Amino acid sequence: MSRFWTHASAIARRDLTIEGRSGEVLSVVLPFAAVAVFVVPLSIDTLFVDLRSLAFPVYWLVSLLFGMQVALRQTGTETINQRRQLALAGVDPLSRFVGRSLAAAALIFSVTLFTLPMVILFYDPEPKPPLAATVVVILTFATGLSLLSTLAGDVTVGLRTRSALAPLIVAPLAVPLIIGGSRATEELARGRSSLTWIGLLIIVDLALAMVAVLAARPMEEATL
Amino acid sequence: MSRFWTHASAIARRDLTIEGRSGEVLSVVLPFAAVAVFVVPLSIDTLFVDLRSLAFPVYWLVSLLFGMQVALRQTGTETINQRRQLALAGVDPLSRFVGRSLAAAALIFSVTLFTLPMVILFYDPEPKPPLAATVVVILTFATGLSLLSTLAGDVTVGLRTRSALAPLIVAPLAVPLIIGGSRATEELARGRSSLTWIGLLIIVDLALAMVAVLAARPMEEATL
Amino acid sequence: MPILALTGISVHIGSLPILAGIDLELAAGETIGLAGPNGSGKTSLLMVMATLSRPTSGSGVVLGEPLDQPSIRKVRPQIGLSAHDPGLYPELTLKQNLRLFATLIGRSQEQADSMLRQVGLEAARDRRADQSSNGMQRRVDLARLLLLEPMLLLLDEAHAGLDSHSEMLVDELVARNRSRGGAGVVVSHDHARLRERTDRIIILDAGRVAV
Amino acid sequence: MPILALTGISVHIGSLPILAGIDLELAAGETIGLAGPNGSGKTSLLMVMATLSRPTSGSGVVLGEPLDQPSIRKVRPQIGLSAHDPGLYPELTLKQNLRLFATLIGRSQEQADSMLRQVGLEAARDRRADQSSNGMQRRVDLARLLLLEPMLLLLDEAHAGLDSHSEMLVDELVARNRSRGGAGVVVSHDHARLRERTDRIIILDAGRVAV
Amino acid sequence: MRRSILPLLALATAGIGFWLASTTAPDAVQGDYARIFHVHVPSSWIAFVAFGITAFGSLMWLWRRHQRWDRLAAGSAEIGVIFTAASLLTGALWGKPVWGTFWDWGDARLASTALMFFVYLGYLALRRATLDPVARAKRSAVLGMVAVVQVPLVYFSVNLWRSLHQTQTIRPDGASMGSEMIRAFLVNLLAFNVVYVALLVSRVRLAKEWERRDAREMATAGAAVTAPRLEPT
Ligand code: HEM
Ligand SMILES: Nc1ncnc2c1ncn2[C@@H]1O[C@H](COP(=O)(O)OP(=O)(O)OP(=O)(O)O)[C@@H](O)[C@H]1O
Ligand SMILES: Nc1ncnc2c1ncn2[C@@H]1O[C@H](COP(=O)(O)OP(=O)(O)OP(=O)(O)O)[C@@H](O)[C@H]1O
Ligand SMILES: [Mg+2]
Ligand SMILES: [Mg+2]
Repeated sequence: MSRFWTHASAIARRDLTIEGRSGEVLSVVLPFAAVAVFVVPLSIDTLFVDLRSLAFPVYWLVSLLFGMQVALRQTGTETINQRRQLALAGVDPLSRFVGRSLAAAALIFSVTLFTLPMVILFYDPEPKPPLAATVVVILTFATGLSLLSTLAGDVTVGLRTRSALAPLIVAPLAVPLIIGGSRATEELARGRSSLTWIGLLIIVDLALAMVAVLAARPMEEATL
Repeated sequence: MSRFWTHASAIARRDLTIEGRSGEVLSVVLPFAAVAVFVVPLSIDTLFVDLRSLAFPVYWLVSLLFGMQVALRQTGTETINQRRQLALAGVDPLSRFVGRSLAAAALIFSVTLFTLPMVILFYDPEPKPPLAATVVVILTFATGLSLLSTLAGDVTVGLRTRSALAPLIVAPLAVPLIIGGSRATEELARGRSSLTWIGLLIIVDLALAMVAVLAARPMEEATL
Repeated sequence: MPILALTGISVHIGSLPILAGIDLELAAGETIGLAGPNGSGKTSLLMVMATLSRPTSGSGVVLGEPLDQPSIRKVRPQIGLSAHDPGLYPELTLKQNLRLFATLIGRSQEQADSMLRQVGLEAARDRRADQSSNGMQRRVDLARLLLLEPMLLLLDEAHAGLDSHSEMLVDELVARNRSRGGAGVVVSHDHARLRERTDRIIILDAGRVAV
Repeated sequence: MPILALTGISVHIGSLPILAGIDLELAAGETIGLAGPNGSGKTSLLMVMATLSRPTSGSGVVLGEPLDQPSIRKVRPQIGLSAHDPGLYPELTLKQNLRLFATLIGRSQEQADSMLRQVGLEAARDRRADQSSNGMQRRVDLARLLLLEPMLLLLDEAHAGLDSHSEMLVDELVARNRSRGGAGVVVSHDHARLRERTDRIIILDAGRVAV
Repeated sequence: MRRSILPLLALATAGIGFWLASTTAPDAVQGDYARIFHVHVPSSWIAFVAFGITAFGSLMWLWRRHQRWDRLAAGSAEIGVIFTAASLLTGALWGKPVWGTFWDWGDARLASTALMFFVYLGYLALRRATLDPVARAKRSAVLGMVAVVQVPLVYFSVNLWRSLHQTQTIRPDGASMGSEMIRAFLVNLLAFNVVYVALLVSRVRLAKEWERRDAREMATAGAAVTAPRLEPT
């Protein structure tokens, strides 16, 4: 295995070990996502709005919100001193970025996957989209969101206002992901092809990956 | 002015000065709240769901979300050493709590007040509730949310998973606030009396204040 | 009556014993040195003395109040603690930090400003805490203790990071405290300095008093 | 060729000059002491030497690479830095922390474990970093540098917080570095120690070299 | 004196533009409301130009590392945000009489404009949060780059969604304009461009002056720390 991938996988393992120890995603973000799915119907007068029609919008909004929270979670945040030590250890910024994004994508994917049955259970959308295709949609969504959030997290590293600033940067830029995801599931539910929307998601993923490749090094310099 | 209020106002001033310097709420949370108001319609197919009927639910959810973010913002967070120094300076935990809640209430109130015209503009709910009464509702809501969030922030002080754990504690307790707020504006919009719901909000505020009075001291001991 | 008396103090975190059966008495006007290898429990013991960490077993009296009673809160304003991390507010300037503290302990803003001048930070007063060097932050911490004039002074490696001019601040703080009739505990790894400046030295080892 | 050569280095942060016109050369096998009052710019200068902070003006060459070129990245693995804050991962154990670092710099897990034993943390290896005392964390930081064997060793008050046994770790680190032909910079407020253990002493004052 | 030429020119063209806009004959269908056109469309145009310049400045900074490019990017973003706000505001005010609503979710252009507005608010917030100018330049250049790639994708996706759906879209498309109106519009477009350039030049100049003032020989940070001298109590 090349040095690049040794480093990337060491970084990804680091993030997942920390997550395993702190359990932030498992014991905190997941239940809160569940609460969010729950609170929505309480604030809506179900006499006037059909909950079923809100199932997927709510699903994607919750996925965006909590996916972001996962990627920017406190325990996954590097301090400036940790970053400096990584740089001095000779870790290529891109390999660091790949490692972090991989770990984030894995976590976001599990959160979004976990929320799916909850939404289906509570909102009972009819008809339901086919499972396999939905998982593909979620996967491309999680990839894009993890890339975007890792980028935003890196740009704001070391800033005290980071916890609010990073989501502000991510949210408007995540709109193509939201649109891609929600349209795709809707078309799938109606039994139509969602290739256009999955295509959109893949294009966004690729564009973000390209930015990451170009920006990783200047970004490291910016935040040492 | 008694020692209690000297301390409370010094603490509130501290929080607002830090906010003034970091500008976290003004330049970060406010625009983020605006983004949230915006992203919702993009994930919903407006052909099938009438946005107007979603105006107030969205408003209250966004208020909950960002009110929480304000109260738990990083720059308003005390580290364990800062808390220890406050305790040793002889600051009564209750006076500390009052100071922090006041500052949080001021900030939350401005966020919720700021979001209102945005929702009205973009969702165009019809008929619109009367302004004065709505502001009263928002005020009681902001008070409750600031008490609740300050409590949650104190309970989880010093834990690294705090940023995610605190919302988990707040969200279920915020349900009565959400229900009170959304029902009240709905009744107001229909030209009916919303006294029941405003009453509910006030009861929640009082209950939370009572909890704070009872819990402030034991809570401080637990988190030094 | 001693200012501080601990009998059989133990502290456990989870199942891990950090301190085991500490007995200690500190008379008015007395200053002791606390030394011992890394991880032996010096900081943990200081937290007990500062009434900030409640012992798992054993009993203690600080400034006349028993450690396990709610009334212990009353004596806290007479305890001065310099910890590893001074706990300043990063966004506030050095002046704002010290003034806030002065307000809380009932000193005037002028007293705060004068103290900031005395520790040599007059010209740097409008610099934010997070834009000040390590030693500058430590000086603000000492200024705080000089303002407070506590009866029980607890210094956790307060010399670290101070330049040769400002080390005397620590010595002066200890001397003033002694002449005021207060008690002091100085944690340090520098045995020579402790021998010179304290009345007796206590060595901790693995959570127990070794000497 | 010197290991490090700085000419006319200035660093500004915003409007504030932190360092002004620093000239400095460091030959192979040479160890210098860096002292000066609080806030004089020692830490800031060390960051420039570590290639982590880019000077506003002036030029420098570190281990043969000019500071302002992207190629400077290549020499970073040969630079060892002990900062005020060791930058461990709080949730990881001491062993996991050191092993991660070993993987990144191409050392084996066994080497990491053996080094942890050598700094006296064998029994505490499974303790999380945030449940370890200040001095224990500093020791892990030193273990990291002992593993790395850098050519340019930068120590920012590395003695602080270490007990008398582990202070010798720092001395050993400097000695090994010297015999390996590496260069070293030791920041400390303890002039006596610097005189004893370094080849020459540079005093910074208000961002300039005073001696 | 040369410094004041550009602002004077901006003032003059804006004055003429305003005069023409208020004196052309009212629109046949929309009446006086159509006059908003003369502010709305140039504002929207400048918004795009400004963000384009920000992107250009960011890329140039990453390539050349000269603070000049960062000043350009920052100045242009600030002005762009103002004009985007103007576009949103005038569009909404215009929408009420013309469409009967302030806001129409059916139009991709509206949603994209608003999102672009937020992206650049985030950009400015990031700048504000970073204190050191060089770090600020680097961070915001990277964000500027992400935005350049992502904003068109935002537009594209919103547009794709809406056009595939054939909604009740009411696209802003003007009725045929008279030549008098076209003339007034062209003058206003020119005026907005001159105003933009004038604002940008003075903003960049101001930033440069600040930096020059900062670079003036002044006491170093460390000089502010002196040896302590305790007074007897
Ligand atoms: C930067 C993005 C925008 C551009 C480039 C733009 C451009 C234009 C143009 C060229 C027109 C003249 C009509 C035409 O020839 O099509 C127009 C009309 C209009 N725009 Fe915009 N606009 C933008 C954003 C907005 C926004 C955000 C709003 C609403 C808040 C808005 C509301 C309107 C309205 C109400 C009209 C009049 C439509 C009519 O006469 O039927 N526009 N816009
Ligand atoms: N981010 C920053 N912004 C503005 N000024 C800063 C910043 N960081 C440091 N300074 C200033 O730069 C000067 C040098 O700081 P530095 O930390 O290098 O000092 P030092 O010599 O290491 O001091 P000490 O002995 O206290 O550790 C200080 O006066 C400090 O106020
Ligand atoms: N939160 C905690 N959880 C578990 N163990 C802890 C915790 N805090 C400290 N310890 C353990 O308690 C012991 C004593 O720590 P303490 O910080 O009191 O040591 P110290 O004597 O101050 O050491 P140093 O000289 O390094 O500062 C250490 O072995 C440490 O690992
Ligand atoms: Mg200690
Ligand atoms: Mg320093």
